[in-house]
Amino acid sequence: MNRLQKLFDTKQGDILNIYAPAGYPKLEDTMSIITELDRLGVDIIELGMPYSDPMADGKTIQDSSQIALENGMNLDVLFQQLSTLRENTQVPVVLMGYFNQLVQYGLERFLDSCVKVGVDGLILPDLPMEIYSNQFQALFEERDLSMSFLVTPETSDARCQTAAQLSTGFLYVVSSSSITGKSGNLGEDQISYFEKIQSLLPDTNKLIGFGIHDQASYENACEYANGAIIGSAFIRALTGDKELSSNIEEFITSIRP
Amino acid sequence: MNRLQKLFDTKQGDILNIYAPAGYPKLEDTMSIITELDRLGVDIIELGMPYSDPMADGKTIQDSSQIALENGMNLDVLFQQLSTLRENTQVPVVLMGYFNQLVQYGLERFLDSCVKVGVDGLILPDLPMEIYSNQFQALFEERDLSMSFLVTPETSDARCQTAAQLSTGFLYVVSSSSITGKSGNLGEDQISYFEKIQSLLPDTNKLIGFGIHDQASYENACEYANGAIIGSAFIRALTGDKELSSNIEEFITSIRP
Amino acid sequence: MTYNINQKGFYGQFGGAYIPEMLYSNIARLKDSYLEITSKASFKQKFHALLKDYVGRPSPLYFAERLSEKYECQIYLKREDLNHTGAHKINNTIGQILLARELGKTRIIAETGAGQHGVATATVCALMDMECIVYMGSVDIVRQAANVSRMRMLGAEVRPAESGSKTLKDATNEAIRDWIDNPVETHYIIGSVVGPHPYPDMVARFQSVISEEIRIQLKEKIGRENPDYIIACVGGGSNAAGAIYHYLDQSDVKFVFAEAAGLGVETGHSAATSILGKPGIIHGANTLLMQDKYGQIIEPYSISAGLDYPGIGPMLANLIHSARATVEAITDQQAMDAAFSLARTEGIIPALETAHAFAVLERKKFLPEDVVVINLSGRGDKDLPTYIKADLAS
Amino acid sequence: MTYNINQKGFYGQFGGAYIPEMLYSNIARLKDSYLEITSKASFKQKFHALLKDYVGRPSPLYFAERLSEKYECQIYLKREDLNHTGAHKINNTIGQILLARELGKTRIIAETGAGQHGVATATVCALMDMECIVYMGSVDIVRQAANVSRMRMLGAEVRPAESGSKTLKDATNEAIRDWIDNPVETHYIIGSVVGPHPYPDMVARFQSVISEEIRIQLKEKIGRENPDYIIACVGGGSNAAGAIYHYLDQSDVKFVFAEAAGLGVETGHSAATSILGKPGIIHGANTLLMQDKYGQIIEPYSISAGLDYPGIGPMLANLIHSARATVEAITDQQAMDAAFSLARTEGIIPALETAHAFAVLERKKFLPEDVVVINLSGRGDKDLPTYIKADLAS
Ligand SMILES: Cc1ncc(COP(=O)(O)O)c(C=O)c1O
Ligand SMILES: Cc1ncc(COP(=O)(O)O)c(C=O)c1O
Repeated sequence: MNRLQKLFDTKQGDILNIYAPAGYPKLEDTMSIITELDRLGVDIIELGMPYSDPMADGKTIQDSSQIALENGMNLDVLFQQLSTLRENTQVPVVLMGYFNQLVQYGLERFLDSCVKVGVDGLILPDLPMEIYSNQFQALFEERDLSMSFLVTPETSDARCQTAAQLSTGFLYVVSSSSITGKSGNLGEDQISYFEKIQSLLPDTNKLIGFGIHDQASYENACEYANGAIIGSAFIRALTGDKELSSNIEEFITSIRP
Repeated sequence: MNRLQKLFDTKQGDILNIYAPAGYPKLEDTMSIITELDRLGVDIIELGMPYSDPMADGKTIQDSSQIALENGMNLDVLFQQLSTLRENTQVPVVLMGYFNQLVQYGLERFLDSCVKVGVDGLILPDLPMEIYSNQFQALFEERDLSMSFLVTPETSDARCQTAAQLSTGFLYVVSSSSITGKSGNLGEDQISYFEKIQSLLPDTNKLIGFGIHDQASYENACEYANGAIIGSAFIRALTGDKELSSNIEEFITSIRP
Repeated sequence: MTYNINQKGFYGQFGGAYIPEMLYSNIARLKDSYLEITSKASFKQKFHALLKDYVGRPSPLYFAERLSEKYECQIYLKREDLNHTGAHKINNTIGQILLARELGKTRIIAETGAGQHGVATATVCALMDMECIVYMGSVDIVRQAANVSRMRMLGAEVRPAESGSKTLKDATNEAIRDWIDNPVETHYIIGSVVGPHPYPDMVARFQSVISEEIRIQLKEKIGRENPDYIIACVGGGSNAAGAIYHYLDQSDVKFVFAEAAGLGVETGHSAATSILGKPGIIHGANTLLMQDKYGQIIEPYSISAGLDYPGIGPMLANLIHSARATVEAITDQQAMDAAFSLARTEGIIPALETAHAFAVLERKKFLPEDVVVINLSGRGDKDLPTYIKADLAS
Repeated sequence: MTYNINQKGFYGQFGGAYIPEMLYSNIARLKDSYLEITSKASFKQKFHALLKDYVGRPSPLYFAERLSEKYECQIYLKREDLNHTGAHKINNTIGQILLARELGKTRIIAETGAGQHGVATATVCALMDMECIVYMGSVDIVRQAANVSRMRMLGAEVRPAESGSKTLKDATNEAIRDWIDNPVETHYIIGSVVGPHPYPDMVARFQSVISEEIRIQLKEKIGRENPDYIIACVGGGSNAAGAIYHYLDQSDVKFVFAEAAGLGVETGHSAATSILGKPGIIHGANTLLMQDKYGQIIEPYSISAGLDYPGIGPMLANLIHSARATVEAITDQQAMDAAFSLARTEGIIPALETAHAFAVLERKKFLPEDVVVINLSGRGDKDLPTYIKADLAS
């Protein structure tokens, strides 16, 4: 059982998952951000592996990815940076990225590196469930690496169930059919969608993502799932007008005062 | 018998016909130019009736026509200016213009005005011989007005003969298949063309025009015809750096020293 | 009564060949040989093969569903815009270049207004490897810059005409002068049904492929050859002549010509020849002509370079004079609006010239069953800068 | 062995649908219904009627006499440049807009490089009265300004893509994001045989009208359906796919694809995907892709906006990978020279993309009896500023 699964064994609500792009704002910031988030009690850290063409992500993530790439971030550097991860913290860490990155790096080599540095799971938005279950699921399971799939308001019930079944970390519940980075309050449609997912998959660990950006939206999401994921709002906070660690602290305490 | 016919009755060679646009360079210059040319012994004056779209003429004539029109020249003004023509001079005067000018003015009205002021003939380069002989010849003859048609190196022998027959002033022998205003010396082709015309029409009064611009080309032309017509070169001389009459005198004496 | 040309080269009182002697032998040779050459089987075969495989004929006759709904009648568009080089002009240049070869000519001159005829001429000259000089008013060189680039890329020399209004009329004057200067080896490809006989008839015959196709296509689509209306814009009149040619003597087919009113017929900035003109001679033909009382040609104005001409083909002058055809004068603004409306309704951006024809739809009331054929004489790529400027201004 | 798509949406190892869940239901619905919808008689009837009367099909197959002499073989040009809007792209957009209507969609998005697909999409949206948003790299907006004007005049909104190389790839990313944001009422009309299954197959089928016509036309002209060579330029690969579709399994017909070498394959400023690329995933498909060892997509470069793409359609990747097709990498300069040569030899100004295909003639040696079909995918009006600049510079 990896750290992610252990977390959900012990905590069933108000889980806060923060997304941060590796190597951003500065190349060397990756570990500092992880450490700081851990210190502030964040439950899960989703580390973005910057990609040139992140088609499932919005402008904020795309821009930060671009900067991270220009900073020199790549998978070799990332695993190097993460080599001390477990010397400092036991917070669950999942990597988020695009499937082509794994293919070119070598899929097994990539998974082995994850295990070696202590990464607990993966989110690969453009890897279809069918291909995963047919070709790769065993490789993940062998290594006790979690996988998380996404569901959206357009996902059929049957497909939600498959996603839940294949997701060994948590199910990523996309709050609305929209790219990360949009923000607004929950509408009726969204609430009935969350309720549907809840009644369809009462026993699945679920985190709501996309559009969560402040205390209100975070708390709102927590009512309908085990917790929420914050990405773009956190990225924007990272380049606030204070020092990095103060920017982070200010943001996290604004979410969970 | 009009003045033009009388001229050829008495003079068979070295005839100098000078073309001048009416109303150019200044609107009031028309009569001064005629008087001056007469004084200098020019044999025929061909007065251009400025036209907006003189398609048979080159750039020099077109530009001067444009200026004359801008000066306010039109057929009413022209006949007004010419009303004193025969008080001052008996030099043969022919009007050169485009057929549409006559059509709009009223053809008979136009011919009557010519007679009234003492114009002797016409050159209408875009009036085809066929239309002239079918529809208008009688009107000209009734009024003792001469007509001159053009022949070119491309004109067939038969057609040259028709042109000669219909031309009651002189036959206008176009020196080369080129727009007025070009100048150069006679080539072999031109000489054999002139010789052909000469042997085909030994008894016709012929003036060579197009490209005659100095003493040499004038004298050259006179070898093959009764004389020559100078247009563009004279127009260019009109705006020389002296007074109008001096410019004219200088040019004419350069042709016939 | 026939509306076609007579033996002497006249349509009623209009037409003829009022040309200087320097052009006589060329024009005479054309007049004497054009019917013989163009009716030879070998000529026809080459002409039609090129129209099919090179030009892309037959051009479709497209039932414009949304436009028909909007104007409550049955509107068909004859798609000359789909021809190679983008307008009807190429039908004529293909014919004339083949004729020029038969006549042994090696050098081609042309005048152009919108540049479509210049491009069409440059195109066939490249195809036949002939020297090509195109005269174009310097004003038109600016407002139809894209077509100037095309001509140059095709290897033609574009010579600016700087006289008069520096537009189509003046380019024609320059071309005629060039021909006078170079009578032996040069053929002058006139771009419309204007000029001395036999040009109006010759060009109309080459363009008549348009109405020949309309007959067949309408028969196929609605079971009868004759529409109720044919609408076309008129500069010189070649696209109109082509679209009506086979219907001249079919009195149930009504012709509506769209002329360029420019800023308005009464403003002094107009090219509405048939309304403002009187019979007179231009470029060798007796026709309707914008002129002052002394016969001086009045400089026309239209936003559209292809309609900016003070005359009109003698065939059309006769049709209008004898009330066989009616004319609508369309302002710059009305043409512009019609172009945007066609673009947004049918996804077709017409030439600015052609847009004048579409503006007629706003003027006339049709019956729901009326079959209206509009000759879509050209596409609007060349006019994009003008359209965009107008769009920004509004 | 078949070179066509298999049940799972793959051509050999290439293809598939690597898409985020947010796109899943749209793509699944397309995949499950596109064959059914497009094979209905009513769909076919509408599709072919529009291709005929609106697009102007069949496009001619023109025997290029002077070009054939120059290159000592039998060259036929498939004239997609004569289609409405000026390129092959419209074949696909007509098909997809009809499909979108069947699916009940009301809003259309598209990406575009050269602007031809954007114009073709804006055109069918005007025709069908649908909202239209076109994403276009901001670099391409500048170098294909004429097409931007056309799209706007047709009522489309052109949204600049400012990320990455600001070209076609980035415009595609933006369009995908828009679709993720608006999954219900929007259909995404992809402009080439790229993207997740079923797009490559769907677009290839709509474009296959090209090879369907070539077969009939060649048979008519030379008595046999199969040419010896088919040459086409390849950006995403849709015009190539259309031109070869019915010949995929005819091993006597050789395929030659022209890729954009930009400043040269080895210069780092190139878009020669098949030479510089390795298998990888872009825009939802596994295909040949220009990428670094970490799978980061390399920004491509070509003077031609329509070839400036780091991937290639999976069908073509498979043909190249299995040596069924060969590839020639053509530099900017070679393409430019080929465009001028075609203009001066045949009177046809090709699109800059298409010019790459013509440059192949300078590379390969053909036998005098070889029948070579070149797919003339588009006309060059949009590229005139580039051509003229190059001409002045030389
Ligand atoms: C598209 C188009 N339509 C019409 C015209 C007007 O000419 P015509 O009246 O001879 O058809 C032009 C002239 O350039 C043109 O380009
Ligand atoms: C004329 C033309 N040809 C070719 C292409 C390249 O696209 P594809 O490879 O999909 O045919 C484009 C793209 O815009 C184009 O406009």
